[in-house]
Amino acid sequence: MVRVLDEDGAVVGDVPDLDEDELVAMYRQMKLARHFDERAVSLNRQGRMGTYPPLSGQEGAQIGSAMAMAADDWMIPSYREHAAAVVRGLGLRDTLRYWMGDERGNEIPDDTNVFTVAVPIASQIPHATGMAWAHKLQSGGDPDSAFLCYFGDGATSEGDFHEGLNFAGVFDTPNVFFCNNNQWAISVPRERQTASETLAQKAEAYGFEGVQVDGMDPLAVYSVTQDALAKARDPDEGQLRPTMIEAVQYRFGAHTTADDPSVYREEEEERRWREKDPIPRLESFLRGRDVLDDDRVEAIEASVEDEVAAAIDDAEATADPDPQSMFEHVYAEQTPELRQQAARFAELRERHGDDAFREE
Amino acid sequence: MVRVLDEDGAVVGDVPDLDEDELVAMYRQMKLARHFDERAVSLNRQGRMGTYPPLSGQEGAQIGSAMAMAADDWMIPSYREHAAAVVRGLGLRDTLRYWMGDERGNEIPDDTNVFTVAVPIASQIPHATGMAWAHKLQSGGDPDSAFLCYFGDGATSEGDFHEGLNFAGVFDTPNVFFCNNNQWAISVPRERQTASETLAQKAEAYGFEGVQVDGMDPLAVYSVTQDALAKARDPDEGQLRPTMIEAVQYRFGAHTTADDPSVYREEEEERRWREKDPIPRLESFLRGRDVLDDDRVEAIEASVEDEVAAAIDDAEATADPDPQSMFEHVYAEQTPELRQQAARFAELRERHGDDAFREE
Amino acid sequence: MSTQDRATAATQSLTLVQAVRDGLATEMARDDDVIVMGEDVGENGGVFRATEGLYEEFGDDRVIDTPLAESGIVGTAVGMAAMGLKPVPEIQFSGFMYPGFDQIVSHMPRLRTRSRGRFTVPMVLRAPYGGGIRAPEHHSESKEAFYAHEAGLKVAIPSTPYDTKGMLIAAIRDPDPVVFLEPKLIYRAFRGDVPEGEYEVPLGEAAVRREGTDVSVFTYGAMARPTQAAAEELAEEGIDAEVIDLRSVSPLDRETIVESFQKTGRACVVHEAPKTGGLAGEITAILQEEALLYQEAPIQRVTGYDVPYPLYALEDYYMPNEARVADGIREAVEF
Amino acid sequence: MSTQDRATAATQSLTLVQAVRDGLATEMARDDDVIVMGEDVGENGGVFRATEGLYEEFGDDRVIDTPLAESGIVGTAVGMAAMGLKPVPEIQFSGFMYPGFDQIVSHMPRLRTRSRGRFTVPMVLRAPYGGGIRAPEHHSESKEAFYAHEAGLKVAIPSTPYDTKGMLIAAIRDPDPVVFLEPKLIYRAFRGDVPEGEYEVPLGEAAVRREGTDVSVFTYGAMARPTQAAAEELAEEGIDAEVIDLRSVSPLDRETIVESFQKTGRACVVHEAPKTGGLAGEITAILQEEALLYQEAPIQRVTGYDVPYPLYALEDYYMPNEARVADGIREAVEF
Ligand SMILES: Cc1ncc(C[n+]2csc(CCOP(=O)(O)OP(=O)(O)O)c2C)c(N)n1
Ligand SMILES: Cc1ncc(C[n+]2csc(CCOP(=O)(O)OP(=O)(O)O)c2C)c(N)n1
Ligand SMILES: [Mg+2]
Ligand SMILES: [Mg+2]
Repeated sequence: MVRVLDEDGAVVGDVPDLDEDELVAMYRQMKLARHFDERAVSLNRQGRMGTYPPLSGQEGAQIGSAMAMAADDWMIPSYREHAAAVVRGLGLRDTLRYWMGDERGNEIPDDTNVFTVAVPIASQIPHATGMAWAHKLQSGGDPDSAFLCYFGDGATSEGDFHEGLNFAGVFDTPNVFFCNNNQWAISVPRERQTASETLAQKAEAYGFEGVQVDGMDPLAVYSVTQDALAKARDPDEGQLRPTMIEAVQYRFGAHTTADDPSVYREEEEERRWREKDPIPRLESFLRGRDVLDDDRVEAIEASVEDEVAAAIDDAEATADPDPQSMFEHVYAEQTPELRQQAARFAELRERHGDDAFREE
Repeated sequence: MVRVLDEDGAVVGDVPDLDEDELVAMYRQMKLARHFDERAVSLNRQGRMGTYPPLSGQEGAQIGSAMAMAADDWMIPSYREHAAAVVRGLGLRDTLRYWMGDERGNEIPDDTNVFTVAVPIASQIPHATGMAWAHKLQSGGDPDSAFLCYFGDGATSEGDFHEGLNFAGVFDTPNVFFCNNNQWAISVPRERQTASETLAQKAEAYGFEGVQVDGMDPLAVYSVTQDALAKARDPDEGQLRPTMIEAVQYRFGAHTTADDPSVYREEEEERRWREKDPIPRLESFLRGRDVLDDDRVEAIEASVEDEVAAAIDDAEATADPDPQSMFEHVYAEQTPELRQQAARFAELRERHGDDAFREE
Repeated sequence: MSTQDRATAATQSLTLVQAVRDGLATEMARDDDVIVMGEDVGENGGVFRATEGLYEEFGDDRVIDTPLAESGIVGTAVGMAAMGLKPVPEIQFSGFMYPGFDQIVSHMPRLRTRSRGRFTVPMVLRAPYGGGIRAPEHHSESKEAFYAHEAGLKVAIPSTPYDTKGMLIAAIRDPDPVVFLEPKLIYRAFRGDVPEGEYEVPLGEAAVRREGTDVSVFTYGAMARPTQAAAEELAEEGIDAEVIDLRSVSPLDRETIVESFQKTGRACVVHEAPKTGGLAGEITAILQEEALLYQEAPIQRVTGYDVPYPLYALEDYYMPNEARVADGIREAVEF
Repeated sequence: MSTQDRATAATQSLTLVQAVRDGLATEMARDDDVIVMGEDVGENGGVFRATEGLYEEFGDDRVIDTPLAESGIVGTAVGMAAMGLKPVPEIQFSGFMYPGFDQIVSHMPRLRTRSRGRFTVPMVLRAPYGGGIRAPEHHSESKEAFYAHEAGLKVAIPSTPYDTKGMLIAAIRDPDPVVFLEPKLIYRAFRGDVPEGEYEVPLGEAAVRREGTDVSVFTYGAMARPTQAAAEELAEEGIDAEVIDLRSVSPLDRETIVESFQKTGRACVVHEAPKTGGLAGEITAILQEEALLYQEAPIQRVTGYDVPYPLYALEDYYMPNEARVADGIREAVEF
């Protein structure tokens, strides 16, 4: 398992080539993600947001990998990569709106190379392969971009994982398959998900490389991901482009706000993994290098709080989506039947008033 | 790759413990399969049977593996294992009837541990896992039977292959996953099916053993399968029960009678593989041991011809299935709607006569 | 259980999801061949707690957490059923049945036919289904029409705790595969009396929830509640609606459906599934085939729209509600 | 192509499957973004030869043999389409679409909605479908109703070589995903005039194949032929049937359907798909919703039976044939 920092933030591997600003940015992104996550969970508790999948504990893997991506690379997320999405340019407000049940939160800006959230487990993996494959074909076999796809440990059991990775091997697509092995698929532990010793070794079935990395070590994740992305874009003679990365980590919280992990796992386990928390780990490293001190940390914390508060205000200030929008974007052009349904719906709202619906 | 006989039938590995009668039976079964296959293809050519999937070239893998099974073991076939089915006690007549479009050909006798033909590729693999798992549960964790499932090289690309093998690893089911790698999935060569070097290595993704065997060497197949079945029933401490066997072989003929391999592969390739033909190979070995001579071979050929001819007569003499049988075995008990449909259908036949249907 | 027994049996007051659990526990206690399997059904007791405590009660050989793979779940269950077990796999949400769709339509319902009765599939595929609980995308599907179109499957959708337990027991005992869809909007919406111990509510029989003479309203699942409410509301206006809870969407109880329509001559079908290709069309076709001469007005379809189910900010606009159902009934009556 | 052009364009006499090939070749030559992919579509030219010669003409970057994995085929095609290509994946037989069903219903039709138009899926999923060719189990499926029930998909089923090419071109140019089902029973049953070069037959428009005044007969795909034959046969008996080939089963051409019925007041719907939950029910519902006052007789459904499609010894009994269609039409007329 590749590691750069040990649990105390001491260097035990090759530190990647990141300058101070970048290292601080990495730290700040992790702090932002953690704080965002805590606030999002509490919004749910307060009934201000629907079901939300927390990411605390997984910041190292998300931020480390997302920062390793080049501007033209693409990210294909599952549903938990809010932190990675921020790095790629997606606003926190949009993430909030999405989990507030508003499709517009998923309206990714044209210049942002992020794909939509995928809820059916592993179903985004063939998409990622297809996107990378399209790009390879469009570039005449000489791709400039790599396509990084996130999924969980549980996802490796699905047929779509298998088919997506197998296509990637056969068509040698510029993909990085990034498995956030957070030890649990809801209540099912990693050991009951598959009998293979590591998840990374599953790559052998597809003829390409699998790498296991400490997912709570953002520097190690950065390095491993950067190498995999570089290989995807421009492999050495005889190398296949794709890589599967298994980032070993832990979700500190519940699977989603609808889940109660105390039913199926021991607090002791959580405590053990909290010792690997990526944030204090990078913080120690940066303090050791005199890149961070109390003042800077406090300033970062304050700015992070402001940023999240502003995003929440913004999301909550956004008007509800127009009910008629339900009939839009079904087809490029509405079918006659759909036009009729939309018109009847408009009449119905007219007749009863929107409150008749919202009361339910 | 495990091998017992080389291409000339000379011994290059450990000959399994089979007595003369068993060895001759193995030889005869292969001759029977080859002859049956040739006759079946010609029945199709003559319009006396529908699409049929030939097996010539694959006798070694089928007979070798099926003979390794114990009486209580189960066989879960794809659609090409007519030869293995014969070893397990299924009549040639039934196989013919099935490919003549008669469901009754699939009515496997109660005392025959063979599952029905599976047409959707790889879909039988989860069934095999489930059957083995059920038996393990029913036996209180101490199974007496092993469950051998056949599938092709192409099948390894399907999600069901992945899910079925992964469940087998997790629940440690008494399965042998037997891949008849005949180099082609219709027109797609093995190398384009997956980038992994061997198919056997795919087992690593599921935490259990994968073995590659010369599938045109019936003795090697017998040995490897016997070991795998024994392990499935009664593994050593720390061993997982399942095994994936990749039997490397070649289909000499077309994918089915509807296929024309000359469109997509070179005759030269076929010629090369014909040198590995399992039948002369075993024959040389047996002649070398003085178990076979010209007389015995001729006698076997004659008896095989008689047996196949009788099965064809029998199949063709069987009356067509009753059209009303279409409505039977849909449910244990017909629903009212189905009863009504069946009654209307009977009226319709009455009114128009069956010829009005058969003419179409 | 005879009527006699039922009258004397102790009853509990359960929610619909508790009735699921009670039905499972009852059959598991009675029949060792019944096993429960699926994602998070074990220690976690299911994400809706439908299997709560079963793991502790029956052990991990009979209440089995599986890997995250729906085709694997259904496919292995088919194999288990062929070997004589009675698996009751849970798919976590009906929107995740699709990865297992090939096993659901190509094998579950066809093994009996294919083997001419040698191998059968006495399994029940359970899934919470339908909208209205502010869930994420794909968690609100209502695609029972897919399964009703597949011969060899039965499809049951209860709407009360009593029916839930009784139909689930009937489904488990049924020698054929049943898709059992549980309206999660009403998993905990109310309680109902549920007898302790075993009883069956037979599959294929609709229930008349309200007798009426002016119009027949056919519905099932979570829509039964707003439909009954609308009928009561309309009764005050002098419209006497008969409300029929289909309970089984395959096979449909054609007899009850047609009889009611013969009485009223008017009908409205209510479901949350999308309109085009939904079961309202099938029911309409049956009515006009069997009882056109009784028909006095177009049959109204009050259904979900032909759009992907919206994220939850708009779901209340998508789901048929009391106002829409009342409008539909009125249109049928006032034509 | 304008009417003018069409009048002067050279025509070829092609079978339906040749028209598929011609449609693909025409669009591939015009638009580099169009790519063909699937099992055996390359050197082998497809198991029905629908892609014959395309590999040689357009190379292996545009005519791609894939691994044997339907979810992988559809799923990667969705990803390719999101990146701006126009993939035309083939599923070898429609009975093998089910392993890819999750991608077909959860992603192909929903990416536009989900992304509010940022990502779209301009792909065409082709598959030979239907029975009648003495094929093995699962090779004769007719489950278009599954796809017609899924909002965001269009479903096209041609019945003539001319329509096949024109509709396929329209489908490829359509900005939305189209499921294109090709009735393989008539892949080579007859030839028809097909213009060279490009032309579109718009999706969503039915074709009146025979005008008539007594009864409207709605059908599509391979059933168009026995239906037309039955209509001609009945004409001799004095029954003047209007035959409407729907061509597009989603969206349905409601206008043409309803107009015809308003004229005749009687209808018969013919499809080979199983009856319960098939599209005949939907069409019946539309007719009585929109034109009940014109209705003079129950709408007849002449369809496949609610059984798993039988192996070929009995398939001719399963498939609606001229005699059954004629009976259905007569019943509609004589009521
Ligand atoms: C096809 C499918 N099946 C089931 C679910 C329900 N579900 C949502 S998340 C989840 C567990 C996922 O575990 P993992 O892949 O490890 O990702 P994690 O949530 O741990 O990040 C399940 C079963 C789903 N979303 N999609
Ligand atoms: C799910 C599915 N997809 C496609 C097909 C069509 N098909 C039948 S056999 C075959 C090739 C199978 O190749 P392989 O697994 O190597 O087995 P072989 O036929 O060579 O024994 C294909 C694509 C099918 N039967 N099922
Ligand atoms: Mg996980
Ligand atoms: Mg093969």
